[in-house]
Amino acid sequence: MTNPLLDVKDLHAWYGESHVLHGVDMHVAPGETVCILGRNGMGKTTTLRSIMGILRQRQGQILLNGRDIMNIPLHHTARAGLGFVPEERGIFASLSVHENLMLPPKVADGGMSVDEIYDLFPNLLERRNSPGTKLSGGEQQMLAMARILRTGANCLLLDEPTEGLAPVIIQRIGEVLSRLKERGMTVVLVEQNFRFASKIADRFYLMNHGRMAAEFPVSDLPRQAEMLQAALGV
Amino acid sequence: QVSDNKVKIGILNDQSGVYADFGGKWSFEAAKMAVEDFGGKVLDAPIEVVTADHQNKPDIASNIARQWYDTEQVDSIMELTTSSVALAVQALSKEKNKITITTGAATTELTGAQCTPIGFHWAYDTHALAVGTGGALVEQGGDSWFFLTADYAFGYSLEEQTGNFVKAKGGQVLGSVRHPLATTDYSSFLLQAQASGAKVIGLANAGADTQNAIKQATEFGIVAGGQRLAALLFTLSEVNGIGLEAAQGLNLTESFYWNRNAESAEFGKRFMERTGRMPNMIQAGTYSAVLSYLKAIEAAGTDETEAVAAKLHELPVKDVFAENGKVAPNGRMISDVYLMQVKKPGESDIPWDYYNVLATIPGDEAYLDPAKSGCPLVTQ
Amino acid sequence: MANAQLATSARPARAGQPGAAKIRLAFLIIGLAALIAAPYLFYPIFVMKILCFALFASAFNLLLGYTGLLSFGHAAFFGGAAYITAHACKVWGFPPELGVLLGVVFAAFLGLIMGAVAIRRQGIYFAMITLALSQMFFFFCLQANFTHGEDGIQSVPRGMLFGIFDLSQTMTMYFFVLGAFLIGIFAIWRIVNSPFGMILKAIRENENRAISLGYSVARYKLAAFVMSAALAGLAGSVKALVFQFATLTDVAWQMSGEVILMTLLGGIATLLGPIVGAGLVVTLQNYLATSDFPVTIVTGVVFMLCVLLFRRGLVGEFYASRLGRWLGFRAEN
Amino acid sequence: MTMIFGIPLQALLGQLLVGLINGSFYALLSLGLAVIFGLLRVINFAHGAQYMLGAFTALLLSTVAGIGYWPALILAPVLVALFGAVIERGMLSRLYNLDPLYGLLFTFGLALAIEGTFRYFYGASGQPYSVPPALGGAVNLGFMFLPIYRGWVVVVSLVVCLGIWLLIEKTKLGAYLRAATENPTLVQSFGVNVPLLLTLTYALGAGLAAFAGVLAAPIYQVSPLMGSNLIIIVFAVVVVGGMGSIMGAIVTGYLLGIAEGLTKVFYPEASNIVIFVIMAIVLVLRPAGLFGKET
Amino acid sequence: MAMPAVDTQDQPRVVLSARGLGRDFGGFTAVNDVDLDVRHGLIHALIGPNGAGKTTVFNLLTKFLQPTRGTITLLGTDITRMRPDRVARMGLVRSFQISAVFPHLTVLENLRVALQRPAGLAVQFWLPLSTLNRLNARAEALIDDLGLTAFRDTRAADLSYGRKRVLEIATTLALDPEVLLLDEPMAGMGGEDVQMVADIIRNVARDRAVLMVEHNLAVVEDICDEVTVLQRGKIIAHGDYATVSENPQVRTAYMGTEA
Ligand SMILES: Nc1ncnc2c1ncn2[C@@H]1O[C@H](COP(=O)(O)OP(=O)(O)OP(=O)(O)O)[C@@H](O)[C@H]1O
Ligand SMILES: Nc1ncnc2c1ncn2[C@@H]1O[C@H](COP(=O)(O)OP(=O)(O)OP(=O)(O)O)[C@@H](O)[C@H]1O
Ligand SMILES: [Mg+2]
Ligand SMILES: [Mg+2]
Repeated sequence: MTNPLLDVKDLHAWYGESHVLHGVDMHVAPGETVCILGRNGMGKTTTLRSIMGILRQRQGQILLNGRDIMNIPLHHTARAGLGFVPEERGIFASLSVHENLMLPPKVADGGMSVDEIYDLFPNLLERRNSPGTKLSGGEQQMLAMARILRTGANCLLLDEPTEGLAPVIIQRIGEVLSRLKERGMTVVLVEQNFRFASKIADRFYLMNHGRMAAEFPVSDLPRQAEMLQAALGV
Repeated sequence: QVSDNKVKIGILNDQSGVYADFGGKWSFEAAKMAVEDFGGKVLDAPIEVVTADHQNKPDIASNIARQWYDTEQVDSIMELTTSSVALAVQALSKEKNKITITTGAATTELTGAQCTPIGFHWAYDTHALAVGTGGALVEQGGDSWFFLTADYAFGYSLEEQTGNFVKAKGGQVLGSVRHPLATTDYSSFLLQAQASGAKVIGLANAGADTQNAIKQATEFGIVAGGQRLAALLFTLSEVNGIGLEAAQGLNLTESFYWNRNAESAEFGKRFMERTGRMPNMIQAGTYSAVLSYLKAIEAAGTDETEAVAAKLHELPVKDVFAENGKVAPNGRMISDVYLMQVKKPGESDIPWDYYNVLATIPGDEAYLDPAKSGCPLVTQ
Repeated sequence: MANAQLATSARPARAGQPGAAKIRLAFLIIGLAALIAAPYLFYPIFVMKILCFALFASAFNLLLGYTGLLSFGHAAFFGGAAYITAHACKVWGFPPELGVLLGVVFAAFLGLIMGAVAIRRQGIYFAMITLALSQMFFFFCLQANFTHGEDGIQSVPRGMLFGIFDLSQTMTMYFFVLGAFLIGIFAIWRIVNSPFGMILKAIRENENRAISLGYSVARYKLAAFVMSAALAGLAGSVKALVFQFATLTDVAWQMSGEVILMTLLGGIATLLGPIVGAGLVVTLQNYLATSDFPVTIVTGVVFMLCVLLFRRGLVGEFYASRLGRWLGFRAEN
Repeated sequence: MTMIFGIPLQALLGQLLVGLINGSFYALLSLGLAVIFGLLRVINFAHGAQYMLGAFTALLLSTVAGIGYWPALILAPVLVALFGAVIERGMLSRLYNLDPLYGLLFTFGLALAIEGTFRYFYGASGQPYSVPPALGGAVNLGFMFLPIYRGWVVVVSLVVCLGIWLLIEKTKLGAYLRAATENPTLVQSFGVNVPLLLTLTYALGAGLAAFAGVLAAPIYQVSPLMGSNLIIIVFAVVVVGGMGSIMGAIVTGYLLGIAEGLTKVFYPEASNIVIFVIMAIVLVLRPAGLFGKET
Repeated sequence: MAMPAVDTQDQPRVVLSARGLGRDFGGFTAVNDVDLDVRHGLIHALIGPNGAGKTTVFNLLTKFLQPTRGTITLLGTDITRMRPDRVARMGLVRSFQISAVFPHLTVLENLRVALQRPAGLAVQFWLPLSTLNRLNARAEALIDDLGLTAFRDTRAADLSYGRKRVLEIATTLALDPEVLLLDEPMAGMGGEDVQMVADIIRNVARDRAVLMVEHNLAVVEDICDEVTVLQRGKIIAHGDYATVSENPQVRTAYMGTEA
């Protein structure tokens, strides 16, 4: 196995006094798309937030390209190449759609150009001057993704990017993710939409009560079907 | 003959708020000077002065006064800046049968409708200021007036009383404009005053309001343009605050000026050594009040309230503050007041030498005739 | 305004440890006993003042802590009621109970008017409208004749309560104040822990959701505002009788600020917090009056430290502490 | 002479100009307040104290170090901004993820402490600061006698207001700031150094207040309490303009200055509450303020 | 498969209907000329691409937004100008797309708040809180039905996203509304929960009307009797799922090639 791009060891995290992550271990190779599955409340979102450093009540080790990013300030995490799209999208109401899109500073070359983005999400072009939060739920999700794609981050943490999206859009996002993968983008995906995930992920983690309960590559999917059925009800 | 073998005087005033420069912690020094000048003891009992900052809140003042009387054997409270505090504490003291001598508040109510047999009012009041500035200035040629009045009872009464004296002396009031309390910018009002063409612009307000109005009057060239400015309640400390540059030519009335004669100058110097500033009428008034109170105890041979109050009413007041003062039946201490004019920067070479005394108004003219004061104690 | 983040206490166990209820009952009894003993141990007028401000702060807390509305104009109710009571008792010769009643009714009425204007706005806007309205009321009081401007209404007679009890006796007055205080606090406790209080809490948490469940949010808020105003008025009326005067200090915006400080210092959304906070602020002011420390500096620094170090307020911190949780206390947020 | 509502036109013009001058101060002060509130969600009660600090710093610079008006105009705001930065870094920054109420209370305490300290050392009645010689004197405009210094105040405050507005609305920096208001963590997770941004913002706001203070020093008595009466009015200005709206704060500052000026002519008793009356009416009709965005 | 729950001869009565409904935001028309009938006992799906105006239609129907054009009738009453809380009291209750719960109340308390009003226990500021215990049985029944039993005393804020949605549906059901408007009830839910919620919706729809927005087409196909498709604020198709999903316009605008 190549050196992992992202290597998480024994990650614990807390919300106030409630202990939510109980030693998460996971690793992601460069260019790989990894999907975290799990039922509601198992800690998927928490894992992403802890890796990104948004949740700072955490312990353990997180290496990005071999560099420890556990104790660096939050704004350095992004500059190290991580891009995060939160579950609740985080569109800024006081900024127009276009300003939202332009907001994150470029952290590296290789991000998408604005034209490419509007090409990909024509809805956004049409609404580019309206305030960010006046977009519909789905449009906001597109904007949140698009915003990060512009920055050149080479490892994306996506929290349920398909939630609330129309099937056509999901399909389009799937295509986008495949295209990004061809360009060598690394993706950590949290998904409930198993059908979607199974099309783009290389490897899966199954999360259970704050730990990774299982890990298998996409080729193993058929064999794991029963286990997943039991764990997720899909 | 002295209860609990000690005479204790409380100086209760504003030491941190807007009126802190009127008397403030410096009044406490003035009171201590009076005690020392008296000899530190009365009827062989030691004299103690305590002080508190009422923060301009009547309930705090009233609480402290009660505590002083009930648990700390304070015999008398003095100064009492601002009228709500003075009235509240005077009423309370009546109930507790203790003497108060107000030097810090201006309202004539204290010796009017709300007078008490054991409450005294020293130093000044709105009536005296009105007579001093209004009446005397007309005689000096300022016979047409325009008022800038703070929009509350204090301002109205100053304006009304002053206006009456102006008219009584044959002057006329051309108009007035009422500005809200705590206005910072007076340019609008000053333009109106300027446009009125009045010879004198009377400032019927107090504290920072007056200071800012004076400062801006200079800026808009009011004094330079030939109009006179008269502040109806303004003291030496505040003149010092705005500086002669802005204050020059201002007319005002005080009942004390340190550089009026040798005796007052000597007192001023001693005060200056202790506090770094010259006394104004309130601080000197507090000195006089303490001294008179001690003299009354001595004369009465006891510190028992009725006896002391009787002596206070009876004895003439003669000290550095009042040359020929006397206490009227309503509790008003009557002594001369002076119309001043602030010097030009060049005219003053000694520090704090700010005034020319333009006129001396005899006490009986300055203060309201006790019989007309509305005080029930007099009319009966 | 007081949203989720205020008083972010960790959620304690529902009832605390076994026996905790007994301990809390014991606390309550000790507290009552202390209140009865207080005037014999401390200066009675001083204790009365604390009680008045404690009631005022608690009334304010009913709005801020339990309805989530920050009013920056509560001085209008407190001081307004004080003026009405003082005027009724002094000029019209009302007996104290009627004077107080009139004050409370007036405060409630004023609350209704101010509330009707302000209630549809939220957060900082609500605070600012209440501030604006109370400033107007302040200027009205400054200029109205019956308030006697900056002199205030002085020498208000305390009178005979129900024609029987002579309130000029300090101890009788004390128990009258204590009675008013306990009634007020009980009313607040009852309101907070009632079906109505539950709806208030829900509205504070998520207004749109409450609307979609069929609650006419504005009316509930207005009702809470009027209740809070009336109780603040009760405090003001009683205070007017205690000190026998009513002055501008009580209607000035600084008073509205002070009551916020008291509430925050003690702990928002705790029943005890405002009481403790009021006691502390009043004591501090009183102590500093005769000390050498400049009052404002000390007050300022104390408040800065409190915000930085005991954010939940003293009582809130205690509730959130291990001991507090063991006892089963819970901050209402 | 032309009369309008019984007032000569000339006098009215004068009053309008005076209103505009006061409006300049409101605009400068509310601008700083709006910047701080808009970006930090802190209701900066210490704004009045920082204004006073600006004036006092200028005064002390001249009495202690002999530094005159012109250098002080730059130096004093910078010093106060530094002080603001220290306060923000050390204390205020711990309060951001709490209810805005705590920021308000903290700055309220800060204001008390600062004002108390100055009152303790310099007394309540304050000290004079004179108009710089270059700007002394006055010009006769025909309808009024305009002190040159006041003219300067209008010009300089317009320039500063416009500059700050451009900085915040038209640059990337402004977008960061606005976004950081809504969700600082997320913006930081994009790689923006939000803590630094916030410190600078607070410093900027404090510096603006101090700048207004220096401008005011020659006009008003420099006293420890000079800011405390102003602050409530400035709050009202910001609210009427729409909390967080920079342009709103500036325009409303001038508008209310003029409205107040006119009230001083037609119904002077009401000039202190006119701003509150306007505020109440505006908020009832347009809850988000004149320039605020409805949320 | 959509169940032909009703024979078309004798359609169940219309409880909520909109005619010519429209709403503009500034110059932008979010909803245009929408006619909609929601019938008792049926589940009606409103689907369409993102930004089509579904949530806006919900907001219009529940009066959170005022329509620019058109009329709305609920149970025979014209509610076009009514306030939202009135409408809710008449029996039209909605859930929100972004989950809306009372975060610092426990699950049980959340439900009791919903139950209080119908039970007439909302304005009693003089009664003790324990009065509300009489609502517990009903609340707990709902909690059990929706699988939240283990979280009865957990604060809503501490629930995971999916469970918050479940809780929100539970509160909505607690009002026993005549018409239920659900905005993406399954969004963010795991497969198992989706099934559970689908079952619940099917169950409750027996004696009331349901209008729901949902992107999960499997669910729509499974439980919805009628489907209306919205695009750019306009209705482009209407019918049962089978009919609608054959419509080429719907396929290109919404479903994509694979659905
Ligand atoms: N802010 C918070 N405070 C306290 N507890 C929280 C908070 N956020 C989440 N939790 C708890 O942490 C656990 C993990 O939550 P998380 O959001 O990571 O789950 P998830 O796997 O992403 O679920 P979902 O699929 O519903 O989004 C849950 O039990 C949840 O109740
Ligand atoms: N308050 C508003 N102001 C301006 N535009 C708005 C407003 N609310 C919604 N819109 C616009 O109206 C359109 C319809 O939005 P709506 O939220 O109804 O879509 P939706 O169909 O619910 O989409 P989704 O499935 O993504 O939630 C969108 O383009 C949105 O940007
Ligand atoms: Mg999640
Ligand atoms: Mg929607």
